[in-house]
Amino acid sequence: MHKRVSIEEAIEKIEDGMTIMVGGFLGCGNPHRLIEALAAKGTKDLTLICNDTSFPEYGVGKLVVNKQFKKIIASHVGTNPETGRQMNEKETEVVLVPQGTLAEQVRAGGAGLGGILTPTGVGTVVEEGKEKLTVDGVEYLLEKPLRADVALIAAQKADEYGNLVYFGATRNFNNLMATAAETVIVEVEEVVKVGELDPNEVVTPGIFVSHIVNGGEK
Amino acid sequence: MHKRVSIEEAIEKIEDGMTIMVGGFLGCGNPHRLIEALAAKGTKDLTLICNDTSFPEYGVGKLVVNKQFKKIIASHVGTNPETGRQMNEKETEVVLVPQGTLAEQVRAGGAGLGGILTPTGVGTVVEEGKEKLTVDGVEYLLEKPLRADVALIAAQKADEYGNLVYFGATRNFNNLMATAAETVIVEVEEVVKVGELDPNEVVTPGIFVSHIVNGGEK
Amino acid sequence: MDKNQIKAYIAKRVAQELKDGDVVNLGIGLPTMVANYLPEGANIFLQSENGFIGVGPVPLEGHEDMRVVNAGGQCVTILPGGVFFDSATSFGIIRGGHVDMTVLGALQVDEKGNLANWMIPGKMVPGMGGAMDLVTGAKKVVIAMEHTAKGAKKILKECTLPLTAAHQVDYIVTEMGFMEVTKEGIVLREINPEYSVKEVQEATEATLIIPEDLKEMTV
Amino acid sequence: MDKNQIKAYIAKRVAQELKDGDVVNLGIGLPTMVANYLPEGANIFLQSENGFIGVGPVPLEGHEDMRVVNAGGQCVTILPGGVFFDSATSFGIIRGGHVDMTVLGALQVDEKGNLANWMIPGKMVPGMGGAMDLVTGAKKVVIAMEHTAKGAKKILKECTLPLTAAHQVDYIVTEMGFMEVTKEGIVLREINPEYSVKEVQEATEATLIIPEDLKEMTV
Repeated sequence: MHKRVSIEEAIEKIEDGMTIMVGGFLGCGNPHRLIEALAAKGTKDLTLICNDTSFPEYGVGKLVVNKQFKKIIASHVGTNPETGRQMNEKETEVVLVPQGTLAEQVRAGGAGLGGILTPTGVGTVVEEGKEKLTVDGVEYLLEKPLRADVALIAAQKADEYGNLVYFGATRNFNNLMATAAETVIVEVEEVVKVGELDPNEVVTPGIFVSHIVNGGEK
Repeated sequence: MHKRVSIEEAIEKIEDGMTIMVGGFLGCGNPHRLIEALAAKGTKDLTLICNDTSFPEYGVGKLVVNKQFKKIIASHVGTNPETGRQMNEKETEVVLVPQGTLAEQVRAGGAGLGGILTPTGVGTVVEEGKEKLTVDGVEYLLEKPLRADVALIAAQKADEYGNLVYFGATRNFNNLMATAAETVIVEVEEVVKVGELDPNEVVTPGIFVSHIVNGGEK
Repeated sequence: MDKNQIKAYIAKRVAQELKDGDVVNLGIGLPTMVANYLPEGANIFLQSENGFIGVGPVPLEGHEDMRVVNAGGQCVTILPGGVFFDSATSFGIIRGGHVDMTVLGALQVDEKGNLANWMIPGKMVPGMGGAMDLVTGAKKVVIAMEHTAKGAKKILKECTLPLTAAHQVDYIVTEMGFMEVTKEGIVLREINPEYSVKEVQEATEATLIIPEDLKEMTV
Repeated sequence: MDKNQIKAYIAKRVAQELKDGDVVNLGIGLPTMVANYLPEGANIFLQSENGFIGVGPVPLEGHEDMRVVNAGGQCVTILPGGVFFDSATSFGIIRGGHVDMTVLGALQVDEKGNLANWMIPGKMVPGMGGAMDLVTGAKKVVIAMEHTAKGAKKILKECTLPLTAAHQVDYIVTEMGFMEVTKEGIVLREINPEYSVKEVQEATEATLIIPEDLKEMTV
């Protein structure tokens, strides 16, 4: 059971047309080197599930500029004008989802739930095309789970089993996306031996992680 | 903002007829001293939400023997024959729920969700009285959120804001129940000063905790 | 008052609503300024929806850590007793009613408590980010904004832009007054003495309810 | 074989199904014994639904910690590389298909893959605990049990007791054989050479499908 791979080996798992999840929030907690490698590989027609599209020159935003997505599911794209341009010119389909809903959809995808009921979006355009249920007198939207072929995530530290800890605000969607993809590739700043992480302090259990790439962000 | 109280002050919050959640799994992670104090107070007609009813002489099971519940919502009562007796003789209403469903119901109660869709229980008696939804061709049960008036939980360590860390397998439902009650009382082994816990390692944010009682289990 | 004075005035008035132990989420822009005027001696827990509680001041130059940013992507710090968590926990806190107050700007707000602040069709579609969850989940929703936008009214009978949430706004704080959204309509609770009631009404499309005990707004 | 030999025989055969990296949840009783026969050189991650991965052996006497117990409430240890988590995460792992195999006992199992192992109406109603989630969520569901209970058949055409889950059982391992539940019915893949096919069928209510390549069961 060897999980450590090179960035190149890791990125080979991503093929044209796949759905990928990318952890991070405005670039914070994006797996920057994996993104660089994916940009270099030039894989096309991907569907992106990510909180946002960061900035044109930072993080996952570079892949937007590089036109590698046919569809983007995100809660916010305002910091990357290129996403807006592609959306307005119908080059790329953009689906906007409330951030808390996106988090629950990814979590549901990882936890085997058929969906969750959220009050968020009731009475807004977010309702469109969705089933609305009334539970105990309150209206909710049924939001379905999201899964991906590959999740690209970032963490501070991994042990060789792929158990992960995070630093600061980088955790965001990384911890959730680790559960919701067929293949999960994590980029870390440091890999330590099995047994070096306190079992009470691990945030993402290693059983979710397929491959570990060393060489994270600072 | 002072959260530290005596056990007696804490238990005063619990009144006859209330719904309480109690963390723990077969006594592991039960808030043992709070339970002793609640047994001594003799509060009646409570509804219990707990994973199980532990053993007759250990943890939350003592409150069953003490006949303090009119209703019990749990995933397992087999280790406490007194629960079974009260159930069979219709002294106490017992609602059995799959453990993963119970965890999600409590989480949903704390996270403002109107419910979750789970495949667990489809085709079994757990279906009875519940709405069944088909999402993308798969059948799910709609399980509603659970909340309580008071949650009694246990942790290893708290800082004075109520930020919590756990040791070992004691975490179980404690971390979830902290989010799902009007009043949350935690019993800990140790209270430390604000700033002594690493913000990356806190499991339960202190904003969920109303009162801290010192003097936990070993 | 110039632009900056107006913003500070609004932020100061919002800050008066905070009390010890409150969990508060401040939106980008003007709402962020509320952090500069927190009541003394009170522990206010600032929540950042990207994943922590205990937002502290901007770090000194050279001490920035790109791993500790706020929901606007700017480097900040975390205060002692703060906690980092993931986005599901963060929005569990928000949606579950554990945020006592969220302070946001608005493009439009109306007398039904409807809010529009996330898109202008055909022009600006940045996405709702965390705003819809915040407005739906927070115990109190406070809109902090200039009363009008380049002369155009923003407090309306009915929002015309796509909503962020329906019936969720509790208070509106502007340089002209402090308003409460009630079932009967928008009540002007306090007025900035620099303005007359007539002036405030003229800058407002919704019909303001003027209570007998209308107070002077002081910051 | 005596009772203990039978249990060990079944546990050893189940253990042969495990491979490097597998995440496995073992039920109380006989299934727990599978941990004694894990394939050498393979990392097998034992999951305990009360909240951890990396279940290790029972601690030496005097070294028990009541804070580290398994789903049966017994003191165990955690192996290096193990992780503790809460019940939502634990059942996210289970329901989300991240457990490669769950091994459980049964009161009854039938040719449709239905399982009954959580209650006997009017007699024993312990509750389902985590069993329903495990059987619904795990990639492979293996029933490990003695072929009959005091002579009464347990592998049926149709379960008569309340179900734990419908259509989820993949394999049944007993002292008589290794069986696979298929759409066509229960296939006897391997037989313990101590028994004849006739004997196995006579101990089974469901009609067993006997394939041409029926193998000998070896442990």
